[in-house]
Amino acid sequence: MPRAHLMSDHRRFTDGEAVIEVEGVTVGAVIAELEQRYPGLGEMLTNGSSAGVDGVIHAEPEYLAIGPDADVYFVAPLTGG
Amino acid sequence: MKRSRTHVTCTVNGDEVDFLASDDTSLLDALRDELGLTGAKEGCGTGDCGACSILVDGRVNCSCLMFAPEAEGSDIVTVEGIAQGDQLHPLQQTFLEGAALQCGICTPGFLVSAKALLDENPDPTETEIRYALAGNLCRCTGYDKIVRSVQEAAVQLRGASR
Amino acid sequence: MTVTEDRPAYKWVGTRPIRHDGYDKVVGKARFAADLNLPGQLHGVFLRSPHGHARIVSIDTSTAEAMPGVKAVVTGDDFPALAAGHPERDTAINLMARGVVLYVGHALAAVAASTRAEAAAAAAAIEVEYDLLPVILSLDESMADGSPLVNEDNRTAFSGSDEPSNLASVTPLERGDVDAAFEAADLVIEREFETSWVHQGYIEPHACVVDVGADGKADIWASSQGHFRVRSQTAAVLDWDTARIKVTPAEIGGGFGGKTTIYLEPVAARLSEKSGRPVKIVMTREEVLRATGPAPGSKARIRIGATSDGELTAIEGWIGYIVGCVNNMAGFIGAMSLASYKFPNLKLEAVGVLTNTPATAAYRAPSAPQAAFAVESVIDEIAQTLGLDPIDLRLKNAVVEGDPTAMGMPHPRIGFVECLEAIRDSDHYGSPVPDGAARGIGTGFWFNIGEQSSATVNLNEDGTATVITGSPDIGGSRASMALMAAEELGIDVHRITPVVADTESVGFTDVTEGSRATFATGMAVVNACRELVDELKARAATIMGVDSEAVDWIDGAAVAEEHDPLPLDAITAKAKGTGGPLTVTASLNAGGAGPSFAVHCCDVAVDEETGQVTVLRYTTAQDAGTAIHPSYVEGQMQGGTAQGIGWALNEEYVYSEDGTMLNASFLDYRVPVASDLPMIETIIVEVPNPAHPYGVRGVGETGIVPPLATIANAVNRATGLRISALPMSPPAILAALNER
Amino acid sequence: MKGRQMRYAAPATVDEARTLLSDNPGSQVFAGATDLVPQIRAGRPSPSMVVDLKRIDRLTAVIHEGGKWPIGAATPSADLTRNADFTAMFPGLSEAAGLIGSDQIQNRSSLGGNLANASPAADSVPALIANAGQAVIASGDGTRTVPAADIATGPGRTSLADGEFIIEFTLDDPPAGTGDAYLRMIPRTEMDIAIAGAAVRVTIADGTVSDATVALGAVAPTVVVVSDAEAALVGATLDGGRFDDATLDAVAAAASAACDPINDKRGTVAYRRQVAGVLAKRAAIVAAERAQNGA
Repeated sequence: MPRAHLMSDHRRFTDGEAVIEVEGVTVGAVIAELEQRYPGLGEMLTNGSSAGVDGVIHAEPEYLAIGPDADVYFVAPLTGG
Repeated sequence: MKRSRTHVTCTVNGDEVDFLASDDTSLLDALRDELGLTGAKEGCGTGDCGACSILVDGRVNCSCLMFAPEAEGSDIVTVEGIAQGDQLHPLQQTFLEGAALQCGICTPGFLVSAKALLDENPDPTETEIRYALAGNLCRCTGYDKIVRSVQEAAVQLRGASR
Repeated sequence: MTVTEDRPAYKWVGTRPIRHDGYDKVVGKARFAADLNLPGQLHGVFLRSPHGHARIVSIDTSTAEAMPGVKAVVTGDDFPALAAGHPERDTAINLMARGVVLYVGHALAAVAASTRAEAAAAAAAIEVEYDLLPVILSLDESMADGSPLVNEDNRTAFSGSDEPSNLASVTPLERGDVDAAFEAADLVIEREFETSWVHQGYIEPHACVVDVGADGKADIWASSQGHFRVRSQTAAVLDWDTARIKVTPAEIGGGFGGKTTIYLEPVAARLSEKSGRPVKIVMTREEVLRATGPAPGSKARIRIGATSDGELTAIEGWIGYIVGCVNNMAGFIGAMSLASYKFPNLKLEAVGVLTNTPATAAYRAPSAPQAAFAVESVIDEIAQTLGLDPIDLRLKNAVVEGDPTAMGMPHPRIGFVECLEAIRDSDHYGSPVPDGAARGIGTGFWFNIGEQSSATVNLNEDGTATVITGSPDIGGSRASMALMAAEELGIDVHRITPVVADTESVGFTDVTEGSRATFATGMAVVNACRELVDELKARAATIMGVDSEAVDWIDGAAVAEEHDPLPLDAITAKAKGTGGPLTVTASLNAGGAGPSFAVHCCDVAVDEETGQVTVLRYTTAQDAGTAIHPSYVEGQMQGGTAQGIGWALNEEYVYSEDGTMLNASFLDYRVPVASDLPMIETIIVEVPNPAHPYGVRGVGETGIVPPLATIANAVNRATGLRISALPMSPPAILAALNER
Repeated sequence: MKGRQMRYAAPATVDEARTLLSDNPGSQVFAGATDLVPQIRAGRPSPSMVVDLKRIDRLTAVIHEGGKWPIGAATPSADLTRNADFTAMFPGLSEAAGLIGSDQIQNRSSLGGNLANASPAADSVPALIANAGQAVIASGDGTRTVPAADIATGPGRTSLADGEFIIEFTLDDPPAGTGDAYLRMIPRTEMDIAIAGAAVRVTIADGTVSDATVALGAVAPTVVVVSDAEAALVGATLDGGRFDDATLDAVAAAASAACDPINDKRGTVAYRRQVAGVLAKRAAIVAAERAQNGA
């Protein structure tokens, strides 16, 4: 099952849990499932995060397909100079 | 209010030109707006960045600090006048080959200042180059490739004059 | 000098041709935004707030409107109010105050007149009544209990709270158990640090020309790192359809992050719309310093634990970024920039804090220099205290592929160790420290970003090519695009013309920022070229009468058994008869930007009687992945380093108590001049990024990260002073020496 | 700015300049305009007319005759730094002129402007005063001559009356065995305004200082002549060509004590005071070397 890795400020929605196993074939499905379980978290992940999967950071990752054992790291979105 | 304008006659890049300008116009604005020579840039308007550098009677000046009528009778060279026709000045060529420009906004001023330096001192030390160019700010290059390109142009110019 | 991992042999990639846009730039022909003039053009000038924070009771423009030459006057009332939460609401407010001015220099009206002098005179004649509000200028004041609000509009991002706040964001990051680790550590060092705001200092002030026609369509010529963002932000601020706006990128005279947002265009557009004439606005240098940029100032407290043999076991850190008058992401990003070592235990918090100062903007590797200054200073002190070589200590703890980033995700393949080794093995590090000098080491990194890019490659009938992208070229990227296209197509790089096209002539492309142009736009170019090569093989197959599968593309020619190679120009010459024009467009949202690490080494001398620091020698090693055009990679490394040296030594914002910047000129905002710097020696390390077809990482950001600590560490070794506040200006150093 | 357009005039003679000034209330002379133009841009009260002195031959001439140096007040600084005879005789004043901004600025800026602008930080003024420069002023229909030290009376204020302007400076050839030096402190290496500056001139005979002048810039409303530092130098003997530490410490202490600086964006009171002493000491060392080397 994919694992969602949350940054510390996401964890106030999850009673401090940092890694959560979630079903989903896309990052968007993972977020939807997390929102079901932890209301409010989904909005934060959708608007305030990028997702790192297999070492690659994706901006707006909602439709990114993930494997059954994927590690999805929700990280702050980056801008540059 | 009617603005009166002064008639100014001078030589720019080898051509005798004349233009009209209000007395409080900077020479930089007159060159850019009246003569269409936009090579010299305004980076600060206070003489602190050198992007507007031009040669006036062979000497480097900030054109933003000159009143347009001060140009009367003088011989002015801007970056547009450094090349001989299609033949780039060695400084222009070494700047290109040495990647001495990134964004290019400061480049016209540097070329003019460097030309003034090499016209007077054909074999400057690195320190002399750095101080001679201290009135020209570049925020892209850290000056390394500019200084090296001036050094290379100096070598070429000395070789050519031998 | 270059340190390169094994990689394929390239013909064009890695060479140093003269850049395509270079000729125009050395003869004065290159057109920057302020160089453009349109018939009938008016000049726009802003009225800016003289107060640091005030309610606007009334604005009377009647006198100004009646003045000579004046054709239009606008105020905040001329712009739609964007709803709370609208992503461009802060941009809109910063462009033109609505009801409240938030800093000295905040625009609150603008005039278009026949001459700039007339516009300036009219702007000065606008009468404004203000009701003064408290002015908050420092992080401590802003965070104090009961502090007045900097900006009633601000809510702390993702806090879930709808209460106004002076906090922009709070980002905690944590792993392991720092308390236990500090308990077990042989050495724990904790220090506090402070840095000033610094400006990007591009030499070209912001400028635009906007012409709104009677049909409502707007033509914009802008100096911007991203003309598609100019379009989208202008559309949002004016509530216009995007299709009404065409933005043509002028040559851009430096940006460094400071031209990733807009300050002028919607105002010029409204003035043009009202007057029916084109309007040009060019900022003065003073306006640039008072009302654009800067990078956030910061305060940090960093605590690091180590074993006696130099294993770093824990980091606990707090860093506050002073983001200015509106919210931004500085704190989020800063949190992630704090850890480039294998700390098994980590507890970090980064916050963004508002003040009544200009809205801060990105500046090369945003938020990372402040963080690296703090962390690398403490790391250096640990090395000194333990008697370890500063590079050996870092090598022992440097992150490698698979080690977690600060936010937990494993690093992809990175070149930190390779950069450390490159400096360790360099001529500079191997040379004795000169008499009277001292040597410092510092490191830094930046994640880099990908984002969206488009490229169109047209093959012309004679076999030349045009590469069209939407990435404004701020440091030589056109040459890099041409080099990658030359490599793919197998033709001479100077038979390729790289072009940055307007918003109607190329697909959407995100801003040139985060070192993404050569990486992401380069990928789009490569993808387009590869598709073109497939098409060329198909056309060649038609011409040769063979199956397209039988055709290879080798060195710019189609090759099939029993046929003479068919060069590209022979195929393009027959394009009409084989299927029409040869053109391909590729677009993508690039993932996989590779972090770029850098390690710096410098020698300084300190005049202990005046406090003056002189940089005697400087060497930088940075992982470029693959250097497409090494000269411009070196240029990015050198330019970033010089900016970092300025940040370290002399650049700062000096404010009066009422929030007026006192040094708003290039005379007193002291960017380094040529005589301040030595040559900046470069070592390009090439650890290819597996996510890019040529291994590009992007090199623009990282160079500015290490110099702050590198110089501070050298100053420490010269004087024994552990400098905690930047800049290390002569008065600051002398004061510290006096207390030593 | 409002309703009044600034005019430019370039008289060919001093008398023409006098007439222009008296006929045009609110007019002002200029040479380099390196400060004037930015001031006008910044919207400060602009003059009705600017009178360019550079077209008056006498005002841009550098002459050496009869043991005197008349120097046109509008002479660009670069003409002084490039003048080998002048630089050999007044190396400190020459180097001070060579510190007024960039090459671009030095091709415009003048001793007259540097002095009449009355900036406390003007680089050339301490060295001019250390060399006992006299200012010849066009006044009424004639001229008057005063010590250069008497021109500036405070920041931006001078003793020049309306319609008066400086025509030239005169310097006497220094006595044998004289050397001068000017050092200043700026945060960068170029392009800054002095936080502190020190000019020292010494005359040395038989290894003993017979005369000394120490003048400080940027540490008080006007240039400070430090008589205590001068007293410390006069009579000091040089051992191996160098002052002893006690003498140098006394010079530094006297210079620091004479400062009456301000805190501003460029430096603090404490910094200016401390560094003025350092600069005075170092300038004394250089001046003495030059005096002994026949510079």
